[in-house]
Amino acid sequence: MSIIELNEIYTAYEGGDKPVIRDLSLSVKPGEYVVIGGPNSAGKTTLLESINGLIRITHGSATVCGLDLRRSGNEVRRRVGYVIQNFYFDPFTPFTVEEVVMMGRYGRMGLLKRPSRSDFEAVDKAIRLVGIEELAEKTIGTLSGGQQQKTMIAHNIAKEPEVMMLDEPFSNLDFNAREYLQGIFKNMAGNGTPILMVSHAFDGLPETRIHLVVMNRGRITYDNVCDADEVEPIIRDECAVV
Amino acid sequence: MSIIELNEIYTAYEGGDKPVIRDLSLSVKPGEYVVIGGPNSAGKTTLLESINGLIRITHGSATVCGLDLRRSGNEVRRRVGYVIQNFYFDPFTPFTVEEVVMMGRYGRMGLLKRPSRSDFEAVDKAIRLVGIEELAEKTIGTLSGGQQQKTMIAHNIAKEPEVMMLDEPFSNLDFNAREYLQGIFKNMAGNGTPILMVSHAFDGLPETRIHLVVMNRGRITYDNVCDADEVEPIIRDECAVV
Amino acid sequence: MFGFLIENNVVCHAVEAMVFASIACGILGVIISRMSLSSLGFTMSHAAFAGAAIGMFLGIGSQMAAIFFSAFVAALIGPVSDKAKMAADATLGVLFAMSMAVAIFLVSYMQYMGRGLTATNLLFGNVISLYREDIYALAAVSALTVIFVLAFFKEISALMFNMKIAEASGVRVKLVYYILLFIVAISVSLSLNIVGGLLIFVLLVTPASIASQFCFNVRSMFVAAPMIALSVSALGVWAGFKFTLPIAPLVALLLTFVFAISVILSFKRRINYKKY
Amino acid sequence: MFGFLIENNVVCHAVEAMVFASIACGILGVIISRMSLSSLGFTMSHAAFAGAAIGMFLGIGSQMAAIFFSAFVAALIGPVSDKAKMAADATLGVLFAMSMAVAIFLVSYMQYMGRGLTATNLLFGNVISLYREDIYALAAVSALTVIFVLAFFKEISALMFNMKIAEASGVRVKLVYYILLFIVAISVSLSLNIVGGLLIFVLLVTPASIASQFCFNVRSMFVAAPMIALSVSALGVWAGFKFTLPIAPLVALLLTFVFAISVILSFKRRINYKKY
Amino acid sequence: DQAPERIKIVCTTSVLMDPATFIGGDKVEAISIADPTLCPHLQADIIPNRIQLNMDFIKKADVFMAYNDNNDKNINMPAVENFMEANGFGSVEWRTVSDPSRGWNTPTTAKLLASEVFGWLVEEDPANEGYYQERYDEYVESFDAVEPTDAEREQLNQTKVIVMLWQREPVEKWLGMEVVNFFAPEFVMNGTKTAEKVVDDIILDPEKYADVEYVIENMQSGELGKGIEEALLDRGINAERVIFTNFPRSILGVDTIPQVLSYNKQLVL
Ligand SMILES: Nc1ncnc2c1ncn2[C@@H]1O[C@H](COP(=O)(O)OP(=O)(O)OP(=O)(O)O)[C@@H](O)[C@H]1O
Ligand SMILES: Nc1ncnc2c1ncn2[C@@H]1O[C@H](COP(=O)(O)OP(=O)(O)OP(=O)(O)O)[C@@H](O)[C@H]1O
Ligand SMILES: [Mg+2]
Ligand SMILES: [Mg+2]
Ligand SMILES: [Zn+2]
Repeated sequence: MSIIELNEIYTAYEGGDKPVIRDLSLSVKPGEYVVIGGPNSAGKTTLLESINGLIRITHGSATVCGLDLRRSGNEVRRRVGYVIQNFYFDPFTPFTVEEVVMMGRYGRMGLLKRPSRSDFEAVDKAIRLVGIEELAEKTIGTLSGGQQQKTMIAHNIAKEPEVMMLDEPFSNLDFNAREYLQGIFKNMAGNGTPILMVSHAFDGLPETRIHLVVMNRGRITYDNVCDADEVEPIIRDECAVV
Repeated sequence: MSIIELNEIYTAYEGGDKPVIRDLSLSVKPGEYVVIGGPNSAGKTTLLESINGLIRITHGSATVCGLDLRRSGNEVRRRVGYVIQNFYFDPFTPFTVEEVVMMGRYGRMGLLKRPSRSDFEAVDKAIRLVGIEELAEKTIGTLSGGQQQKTMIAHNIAKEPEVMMLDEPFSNLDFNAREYLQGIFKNMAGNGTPILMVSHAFDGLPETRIHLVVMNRGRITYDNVCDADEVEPIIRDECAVV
Repeated sequence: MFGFLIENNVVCHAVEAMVFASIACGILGVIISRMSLSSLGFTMSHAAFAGAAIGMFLGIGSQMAAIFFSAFVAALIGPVSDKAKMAADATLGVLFAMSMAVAIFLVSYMQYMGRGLTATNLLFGNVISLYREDIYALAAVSALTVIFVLAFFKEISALMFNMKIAEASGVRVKLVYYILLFIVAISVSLSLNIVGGLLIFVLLVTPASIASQFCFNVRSMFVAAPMIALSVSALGVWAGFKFTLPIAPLVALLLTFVFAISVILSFKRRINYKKY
Repeated sequence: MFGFLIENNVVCHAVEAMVFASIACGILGVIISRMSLSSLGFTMSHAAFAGAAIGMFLGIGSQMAAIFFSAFVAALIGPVSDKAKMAADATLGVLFAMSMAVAIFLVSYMQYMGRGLTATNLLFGNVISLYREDIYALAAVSALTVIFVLAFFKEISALMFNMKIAEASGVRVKLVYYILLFIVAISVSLSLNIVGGLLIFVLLVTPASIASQFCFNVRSMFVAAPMIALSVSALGVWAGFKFTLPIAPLVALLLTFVFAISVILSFKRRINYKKY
Repeated sequence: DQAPERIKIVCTTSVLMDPATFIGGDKVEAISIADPTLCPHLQADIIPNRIQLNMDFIKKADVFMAYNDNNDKNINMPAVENFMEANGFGSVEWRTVSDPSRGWNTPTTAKLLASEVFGWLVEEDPANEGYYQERYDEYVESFDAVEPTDAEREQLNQTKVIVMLWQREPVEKWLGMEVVNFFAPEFVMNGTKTAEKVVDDIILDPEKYADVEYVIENMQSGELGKGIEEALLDRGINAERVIFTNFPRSILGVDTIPQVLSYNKQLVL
């Protein structure tokens, strides 16, 4: 059974003049490692935000984690991790890395609940997994770009999501971090959590079968399984066509 | 003669507990293509911002474009292009791409001057060069991450800087844009404008001699000329040591 | 509360009022300053004013009308900001101007129709004219404020961090934001009623600004701001009675002074010239 | 200006005052709403009060003292925000509370010491009572405001876009920011003097908020906001005289009404359900 | 220290404080708590401080005097009552003037006010009636000193003015000036007397205003009359705008009601 099932969806921005996602269908199964490629402005970010309901779909139907997206958007967001593409934290943002990582779990904890032991454990584990132990007490605004990126990844790992969506998660990371985190995501997929990764850099892809989705102008132009080393050529090919 | 000349500089952040750049010296000559690599939090962004005076150096001396950085920080910033690493524009930012690109020239125009014909020409040229003609009238907040990145690059190209500093300029760009822009930067270097590029991805480096600077913990650990295909191995090597 | 310590009940009630107001406003102030809502106090005080004018105009109780209209304005802040895609600051500005217009219009109308002048006395309390019941009411407002902030601490801090990231993590951002603005506005307007305008305005902005000079973390601000508010206002009350100086402006000036000192001493701008 | 059209000089001056105030405030409003400075209007109005109180206390002219103290407060906004690393909104809150405290302190204390109070009423103007010279002064303030904004349009828009990017491009961010805040505050306080508080408060926030419902671009806002201010206030002045209603609250209510309508009609939230 | 306790009097405004202080002489001490000329926000924050600064005085006060106009009823009296009751100092018994709509800005009305205050003092302290009577007589006489002299009266009788409604009575009845027209805020008299309407009338019939010398404002009503003055000047009528006040201490050095009246009178001489 699919964990994400999009059926001819359309998505338009508030104030936008035409839909950005058009007539798009997609199905993702547990444990899949999905790479979403395509040129700039193809609609990749919009697709991810349509999947977790941050942007409302205007037509079509969508089921995520067994929930009807239109009705249970918030519940979906509690279960789906999402590392956003662009963020900026001013230097005086008054939150430490540890607090920010804990915030990943705030949605799923539910109202009026305080972090429990298991929450602290998940946070600790995520911080250790991503390797930012020595930053835990620092405030996020005083970190380097890559450190902030790692914090946001830890925030989503701590969430223990049923689906992990990543929008160019490696853009600020050094070699070591990139390769190391690719491994972690591969493991997550291996444990059944599908990964949806938007990226423009594919040199460090894990050696698994990859569900490759290529988008262009709001539509999917390629949707098939391939090997890691085929990803780049296929995308280049698809994008060259246009 | 060097266009950038740093002499045992130290840089500390306001409120920071220790200097982030320590005892760093660097010399960049006209036309050099400088790649600055190194692990996350090495101090790469801080180095760039020390060079254009966005952060004050606490010790040492620095000359950029023949100007004493400590005295003429603003004049230096008028002449040095700088594509920042992280930015976020909310969807309702009330400025069009064309306006944002024009803003690259605001500093050099000087107070009380309005954009002249040559300013408009430079803006047009930059927009065409980066290939965002059809976005010119759109507001920057409604663009995709890659389109925003291109706008910021055009903003700095329009500035016609004497030094171009780029902090992970390709992080949101697709293959085509990346390769195309690498070509543009190579040309700029060829025309005498030194390029200082901070990056973690080196697959598309131009086929010129590269002045490679590797940083770690606020110091330079490698500073030498090499070929494009040596960059990645050298950095991996340098970073593995630590 | 301090009855056993301070025999003079005027002084005693004033001290108690300051304690409760300092705690509640100090805590709310941290939220307010992070979310750029510093005009909240002012807007709510004028909403109450407008409500009272409406009440008098319609011949219903102006106290009740003031509370209703304040609640109405408080309830508008969130949805209007959201629908109009504006910063809450701008919404507060618009609502402030509206409230003031309603108040001035009705007041001048009634004044010249010979129907009473203003209702300011009904709206603004006074720390030295408090019944024991006022203190209980203020204690209740403070306690509810503290409880609200504690109960929704997760959600409030997520909003203070980053709305989009909070929403993506499954926090009901809009709902919490609306409730937050509503509760903050209501607490402010109830405290105004008891303690008076100036004290509330100053306790909402200045202690949090002082705390932000020394605290880098929101948790420490939530502790420091009320403590600063508390100690400075305790000093102010003592000095006010001791030297017969007006309490509210004295506390405000003391806080401003502490703010000035702390900006000068703040670590935030300190540059470390050490080389290691 | 409109003397040849409107014979009654009361009406004529009111119309002229509204024209100038609408243009200046409409334009400043765009800057103010983008920079979250909506509390500037009442901070400056209370700075004027505090100044007057200081003047009375020291026995010097309260009008001059009001202008000096306003200028002093205006000059503090930028540097304090910068040194304290606070949003200008929070600085305005602190300065507002301080001004109010100074005013109240001095007034209460003077009264206590048996010294009288002069008429602070006369610190604030009224559109229906203006001399030709007042109109010239207002025209001058408006013209200077417009000239200032035009002259520094580049720098102001760069600041409104993004401070860091502006600084990196070589704009003298701090200097321009300080000057901007100072000039905006001074224009506001000079106009307050002539036109009165409520009109200034509302003209500063509401037209810009209305414009932002329909304009996506800052240039169009700079045109639309004064035009909206102008047309609504012209209607307000006409209706005020026609039906003998107080002009300032009438204009404020009309603007609020137009704001409500435009939020409902705004394109900003409209979702396009077309499929192509 | 041997001196007998003075009677402590709390007045709402300086209007009552002046006669109370004068007539009471060294037998009384009086304070006032409100200011007539401030913006409402500040007023709402100032009164509490006034009360606080005079806390011990108010708490032990013997007499509370109020004019009982709208301002008193809505702001000043409740503020004092609240303070007393909340702190258990007892409830306030106000002495209020018999006709709050009667002004005090002519010697006649001011004397009526003085006689009421005198009555209250005697009621409170019958033992010293003689003393109060003496002081009262002296106070009343001080109004005679501000009455216009014959020469002044003759001049005033020939002076034409346009006046703010709230100052019409003293201008017409006391100073005997000729009121050509008067003006008032929007809601008064269905808006037929706004400055705008007066200017319309000036435009329609400038002759009628040919000899107007003064446009008289009332300080406590804010600025209303600038346009009228200008309309006259524009038509070559050399009028001057002057600002009358109603409250002692609203102008430096003008501390008593007689001084207020004298100040107003001097403005138009
Ligand atoms: N505003 C700040 N205040 C205090 N410390 C800071 C601030 N900004 C950065 N730092 C610290 O300076 C160090 C260097 O940061 P910098 O951003 O220069 O690294 P970087 O080499 O660019 O890393 P990355 O590859 O992750 O972008 C980091 O340890 C960071 O925590
Ligand atoms: N807030 C918005 N309002 C209107 N249009 C928007 C908005 N955000 C994005 N768009 C438009 O939607 C289209 C798709 O944007 P999206 O961010 O999904 O692209 P993307 O595939 O993620 O590109 P990139 O690789 O550059 O990140 C773009 O044309 C963009 O202009
Ligand atoms: Mg994207
Ligand atoms: Mg960096
Ligand atoms: Zn006020």
